Amino acid sequence: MSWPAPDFDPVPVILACPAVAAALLAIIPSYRFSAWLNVFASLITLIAASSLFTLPQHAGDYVLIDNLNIVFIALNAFVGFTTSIFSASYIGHEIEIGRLTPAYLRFYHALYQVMMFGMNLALLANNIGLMWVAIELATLTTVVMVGIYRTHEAIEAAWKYFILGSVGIALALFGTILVYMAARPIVGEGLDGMIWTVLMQHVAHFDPSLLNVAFVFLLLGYGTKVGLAPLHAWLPDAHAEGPTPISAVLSGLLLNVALYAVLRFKLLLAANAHAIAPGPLMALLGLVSVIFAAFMLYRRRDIKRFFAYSSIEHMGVIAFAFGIGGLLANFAGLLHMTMHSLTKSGIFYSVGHVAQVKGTQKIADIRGLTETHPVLGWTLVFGVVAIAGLPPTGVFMSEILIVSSTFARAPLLALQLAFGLLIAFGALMWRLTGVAFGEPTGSRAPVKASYLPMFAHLALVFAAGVFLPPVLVAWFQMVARGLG
Amino acid sequence: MHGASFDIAHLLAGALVLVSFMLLYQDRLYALLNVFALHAVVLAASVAWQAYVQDAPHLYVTVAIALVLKAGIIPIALHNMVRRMGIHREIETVGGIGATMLAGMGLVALSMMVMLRVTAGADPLAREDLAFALAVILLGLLIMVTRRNAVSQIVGFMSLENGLILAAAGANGMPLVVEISIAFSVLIALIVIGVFLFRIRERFDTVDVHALDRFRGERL
Amino acid sequence: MALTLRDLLVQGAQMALVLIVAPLLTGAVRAIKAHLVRRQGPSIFQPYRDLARLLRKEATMAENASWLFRVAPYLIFSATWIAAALVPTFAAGLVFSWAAALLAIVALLGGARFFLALAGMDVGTAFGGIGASREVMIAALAEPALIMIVFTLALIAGSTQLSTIAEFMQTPAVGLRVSLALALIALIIVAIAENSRMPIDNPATHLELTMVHEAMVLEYSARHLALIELASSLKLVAYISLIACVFLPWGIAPAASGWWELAIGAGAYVAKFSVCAVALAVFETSIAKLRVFRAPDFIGAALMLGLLAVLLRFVSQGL
Amino acid sequence: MTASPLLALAPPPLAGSLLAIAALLALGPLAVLTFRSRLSSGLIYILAFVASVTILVAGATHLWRSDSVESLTLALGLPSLGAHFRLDALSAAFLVIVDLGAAGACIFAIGYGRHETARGRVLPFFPLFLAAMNVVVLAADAFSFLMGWEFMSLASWALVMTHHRESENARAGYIYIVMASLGTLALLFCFGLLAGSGGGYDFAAMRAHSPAPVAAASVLLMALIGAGSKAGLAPLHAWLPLAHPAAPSHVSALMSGVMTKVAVYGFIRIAFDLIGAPLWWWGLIVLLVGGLSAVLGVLFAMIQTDLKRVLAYSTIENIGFVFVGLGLALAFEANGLTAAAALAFTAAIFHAFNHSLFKSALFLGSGAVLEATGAREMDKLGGLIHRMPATALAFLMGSVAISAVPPFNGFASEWLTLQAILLSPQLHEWPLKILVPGVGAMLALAAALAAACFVRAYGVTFLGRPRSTDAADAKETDFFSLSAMLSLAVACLIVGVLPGLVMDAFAPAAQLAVGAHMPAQIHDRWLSIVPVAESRSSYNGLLVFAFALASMAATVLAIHWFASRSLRRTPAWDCGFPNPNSITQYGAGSMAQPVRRVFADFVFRAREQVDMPAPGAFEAARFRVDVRDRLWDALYAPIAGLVAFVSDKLNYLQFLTIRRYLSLVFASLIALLLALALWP
Repeated sequence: MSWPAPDFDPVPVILACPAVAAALLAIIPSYRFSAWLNVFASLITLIAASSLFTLPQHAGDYVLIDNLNIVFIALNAFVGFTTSIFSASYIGHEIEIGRLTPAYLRFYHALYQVMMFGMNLALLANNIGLMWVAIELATLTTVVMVGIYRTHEAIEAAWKYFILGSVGIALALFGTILVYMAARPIVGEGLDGMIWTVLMQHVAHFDPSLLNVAFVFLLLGYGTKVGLAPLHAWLPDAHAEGPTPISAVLSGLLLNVALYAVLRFKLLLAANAHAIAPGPLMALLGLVSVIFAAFMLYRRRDIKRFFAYSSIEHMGVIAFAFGIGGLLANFAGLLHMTMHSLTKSGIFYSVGHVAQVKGTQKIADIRGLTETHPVLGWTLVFGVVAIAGLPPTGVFMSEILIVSSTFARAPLLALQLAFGLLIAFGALMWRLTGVAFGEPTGSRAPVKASYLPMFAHLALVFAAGVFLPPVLVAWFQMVARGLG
Repeated sequence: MHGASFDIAHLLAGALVLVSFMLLYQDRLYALLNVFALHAVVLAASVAWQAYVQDAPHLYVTVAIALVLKAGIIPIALHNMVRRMGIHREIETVGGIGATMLAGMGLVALSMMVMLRVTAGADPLAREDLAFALAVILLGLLIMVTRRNAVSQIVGFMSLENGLILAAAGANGMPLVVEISIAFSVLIALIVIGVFLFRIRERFDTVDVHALDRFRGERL
Repeated sequence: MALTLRDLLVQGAQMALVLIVAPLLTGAVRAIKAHLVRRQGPSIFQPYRDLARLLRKEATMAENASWLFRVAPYLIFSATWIAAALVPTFAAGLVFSWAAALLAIVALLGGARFFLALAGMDVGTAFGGIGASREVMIAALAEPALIMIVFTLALIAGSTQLSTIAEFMQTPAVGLRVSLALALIALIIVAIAENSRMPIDNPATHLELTMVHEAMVLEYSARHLALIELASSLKLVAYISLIACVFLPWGIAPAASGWWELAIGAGAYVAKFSVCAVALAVFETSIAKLRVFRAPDFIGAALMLGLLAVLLRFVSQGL
Repeated sequence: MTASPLLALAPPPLAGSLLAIAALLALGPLAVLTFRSRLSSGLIYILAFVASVTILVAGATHLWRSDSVESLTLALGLPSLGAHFRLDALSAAFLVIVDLGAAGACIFAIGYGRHETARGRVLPFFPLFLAAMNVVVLAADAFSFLMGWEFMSLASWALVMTHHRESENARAGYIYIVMASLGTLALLFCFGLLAGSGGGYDFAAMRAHSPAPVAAASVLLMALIGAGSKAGLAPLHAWLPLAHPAAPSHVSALMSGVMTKVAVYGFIRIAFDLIGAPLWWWGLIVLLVGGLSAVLGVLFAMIQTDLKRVLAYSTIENIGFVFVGLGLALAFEANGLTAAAALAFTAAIFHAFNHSLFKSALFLGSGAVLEATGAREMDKLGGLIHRMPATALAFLMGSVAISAVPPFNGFASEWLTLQAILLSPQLHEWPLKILVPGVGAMLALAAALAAACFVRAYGVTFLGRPRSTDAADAKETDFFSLSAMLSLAVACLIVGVLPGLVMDAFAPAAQLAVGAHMPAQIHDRWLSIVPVAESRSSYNGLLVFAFALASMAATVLAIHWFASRSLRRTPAWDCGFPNPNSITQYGAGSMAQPVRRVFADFVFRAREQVDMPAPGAFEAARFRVDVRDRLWDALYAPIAGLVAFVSDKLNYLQFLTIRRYLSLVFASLIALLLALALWP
């Protein structure tokens, strides 16, 4: 990218843009205008984020830019942007049919930007305390947004999310304190003990037992946010009951951000020779999530909850890949994460429109979608086919890589993973068959959908399945190497 | 750090664990709230001692929060709530008080086992402190898990959080301790408000008594 | 191998021979059977008269019969004829025997049956269907048995060429073999089944519910019927020739033999032929027809015997 | 061989094929954009036809010129690997098989596709399906292979779902795609094992490094599961008779006639090319599975009442035949009997080729029937030979070919397979010695039952009297459909008459796979085929054909000279009791009854129930047959039940209270802490 001047520092923009936008949006009452402002702010963030690639790595007291988080930030900004477009049309429709009133939505866009701010901050943070704060900020914002419909179910889901999230917060904090305690004898008191880059330099000398306990807490604490089974309970309901843009962002982004935190600490632990290997723990949780979510998919009746479980499954796959480690698996994990974010948010976009046009989220009441709404239906088919890991999509590529790279190292684990994937596949295709095909039911009214975000996401997923640009590959490989 | 200060810190942290056990032992809501106030007081004392020992005046903010909010406002608010919403005064437990006490013992032993593996080279204060903090956290979780009333679950969460504050305060020179304790206080306040707002009488799980019979989410 | 006039003559003679003796065989068996039950049967030349009469008559055909119904008799006849012509009767080394080894002969007969069954179904009567369904059921068991027999022979003689097998059978290398005996029994059963003889089918009956072959050809008349009758006689000849050639190989003129040997071969063939005809007649009169659904057990026995024979061969050849 | 100047001008076959594949891929989006236009259908199919023929020519050219191996690597697909493509004799042979069938289906579809009600659901996926199959055949690395493989499944799944409103079809599609995915995973493991720890995912690396015996055995098993599930080997065949008939008929033809061959190719590529030297007992397994598939396939074909389902089950039988050949080839190769291995291998690939011809013709025929009458149920058909004579002729030729009646091609390849079996006493291992004759018997049984099956299928569908008004009013199908069916049928005859030519063409493939090839047949006298030595066995389709023609001509002439030529049409005789009601004919169920009875207990668990009202009662007597698929009951139903059971049990976790969820978190925490505490 050539247009940003070399001395331009996008980091403040990435952080400030959502923050300022949030403040502005909080005072703007007009729904329509704020929707556009939201899109605009997200676009600015996206532009700033994409200029990160030109920046050298650097680490300050609070902000860190390295190869790893650039990937996350870029993905974050992109999906944040597309979701803001989707959100504009989705929310517009909700207001039209009166399911949401502008009063409910008063702070919706502001919260959206706050959430983006939280996530960007978490990703940029070099300070593990700051990261913790940022993730909690993002979580609490989404809690409010999940409850925005103020139906009984929505509030209950938000409440569940809130309580489980709070416990997760507490656990993660304890883990953070423990890391600091482990670091204190070596790097001394004060800020240094919380700066990730400093920790990384000295971690080899930290007390391994303390690190072990810390990791357990961090894994469970942030793992709750990732939605790994058996810590997943908030996730399906939050996805199902919140507005769909939020489901998309939750699945596409927030889970990633939490995973990013886990990854950071995994790196930390891996650098200490005497601590337990963090990989197997992650792989274990990942595997449990895959198999558990795969079975859970079969009994789902709500389409958004269904895809939420699919998110659990995929987060499990990603955690598994990073847990297995090694260049290939890490590469595959990164790829899978990217692909999952794009695909799953794409699916949620189309599911959102589907639920709107059919007036229901019950799977049993949505049938023959390719007949009644061909474009929407086939987009959904493509999305599900992609998320199920069929070619020609990037998910296929990453799943193949994960399974095969695992297979070279731990054949039995790979078999179990494949088992989980197959079970999940069966559920996905079963539900897809019911929703997209069969004798159509429900409304045939044309849908005013914003196809652009869906198409953009799915096109990217498709393109990645066929051809990964060498630049991207090189970048991912660099990151994967760093992930050990 | 010399012997006496170490002993006092140790004593206070141990006292916090003991009060956690007392929380576990209660089967009346009012008594539980009273004991929780005591918990907060002990925490305040412990943090104050740390502030004094570490010469970290900002920790007094935390002490103040603990005393005012946790030992004062919140228990009183919960008292009111229990009275006004007509919540059962008795605490429904899972598995009985005795069993949970035993489990609590096990948890304390576990936290000792886990923490004492930390090499002796590490700061002994931190090590002991952390063991107690971990015990408090685990006991708090145990309360949340074995008590069915919303109020006692809140109490469990708050005692868990007290354990966190204890650990954070014990970590010499840790930045953001105060901020964290404030953030947590806000969190707890939100939970309490949520309980009020959603009229959660009995449990966390149902936010509205009228909704008890309605299907939730999936159940058809 | 160059084509010589002699070879062509032998082949031609064989083709003519089977065609000529076929009705005779049928007639002979009928006559002997009649004699055995103390009946004054027709002359053994009666089948020739029947054929001539059928050929003279005007053909009637069901209104909805298709072209297949008309073509089938020719197909059936020519396939059977080729098959019969490729089984050495009096002389081995038939000029075209390499064109179709034993398996191909089996398949040619199978092809004839295929069209016969189709023809049975063409008019759309219940009887045609009965016949066709039973015929294919019987064939479905008999054909694998036959292939097993072919396997046995092929494994013993190292060839599926009938000429080679026949020549090999005359050498002392054969010896007495269990598998051969098993194969012989199996072959006889198959021959009975395939030719719709007792106890599988009664060629003399039109008792509706028990018939198989006759049910299929019920709608045929005149020249078409004549061809089919001739074809079934030819099939019987082919099977008897097969048994004779493989299990009673004596006297068959080897390839490139002189006229004298050919004459001996012809004489031997007539003798074997007669023996078989008598044996068949005796067998048929001494046995009752099986119920249709007992037939599979009977033919299944042939399949098992054939398989056993092959297994024995497989196993012993490794020794 | 001399390359004609025309051939010299052509682009290199591999590049040409890849371009054609790219063109096919481009047709998909084109179809999406244009499918609403009436011209679109014809256009797409014509273009697909051109592309298929291009690839066909490329493959044939390669085989014909005995070209050396061509390779090409594109920077697509997996980044570190790239997409490797390779055209060798084996790929070329299968390109021919695939694209011959594809071309036939395309021509058929030019006519057939006009009547398609859901054009938008067929047109985009059809060229993609063709492209995917070709990609599989040309792929030379695991990733491209799997991608093509799975994409092939996906595209065909979409085609199966064309008429998705029928719940049967949707179910078929579902079972299909899940089984396909299972197969892909099996293949993935197979390649994983082949790649070894080094992770060389291109085929060249796999060839270079041969796996340890245990790994190699697992590779074979995985390949058998992976490719076998796609090919329809029992017991992984359950999806096939559901999915193949559900698709539009030209797609059914492709799936049955061609896609199963791609699966065979996959198995051959792995088991003969990549894995290295085989062990004898691999052959044993393959033989057993093949024999079982052959018999089970045809038995189930025999009792189906749906015409397309008959054809689908018959595919299982034929695939069984192919795999028996492959199993024999493996066994021979392991014993060092390369000539015999070449024979068995050639038989297998030849049968695969033949099957693609006649099964395509038959499925297209069933499509024409479906189009004309709207019925797949044989009990609604009948008498179509009058209304659709050309279709009937094509279908008849296909039936004759598949029933292994000489001089058609089915016989030639089955004959060759049996010849291979006859060579097997040379094998050293006792289990093989005992099994091979048994498999031979199974094949013989299967072949005989296949004839029975197609007598029934043809007889009930085309002969007799119409069983419904739709059948009575059927119209002959269009020109394109007819020409496709008839060309394929005639191809069956030509190949059957000149089998030597085709076998010679496949010789390089055999050379590649088993390291030897059969003696060239082209030089044999009068184009007969002589697998080993003339004294041993030989077959001359040409001569048999000529004989048959000559003797038939002689008979016809003789009859017409000597016999009465007059013919009178009369009502049917029927032993004097003709009944005009067409249901008095033998139907699909009654035709199958004898065979069903014979195998009733053993295979079908058939229960026949007759409710005969008491004398004097007026209600109709009822006859009911209940047939079960034992494999389904024993294998699939329990798995489905298990998944349902586990999901039901786990589903409780969706309805827990927050406290219980917290307990889960708490329990995980305690478990991990305990593990840490007890960590040595």
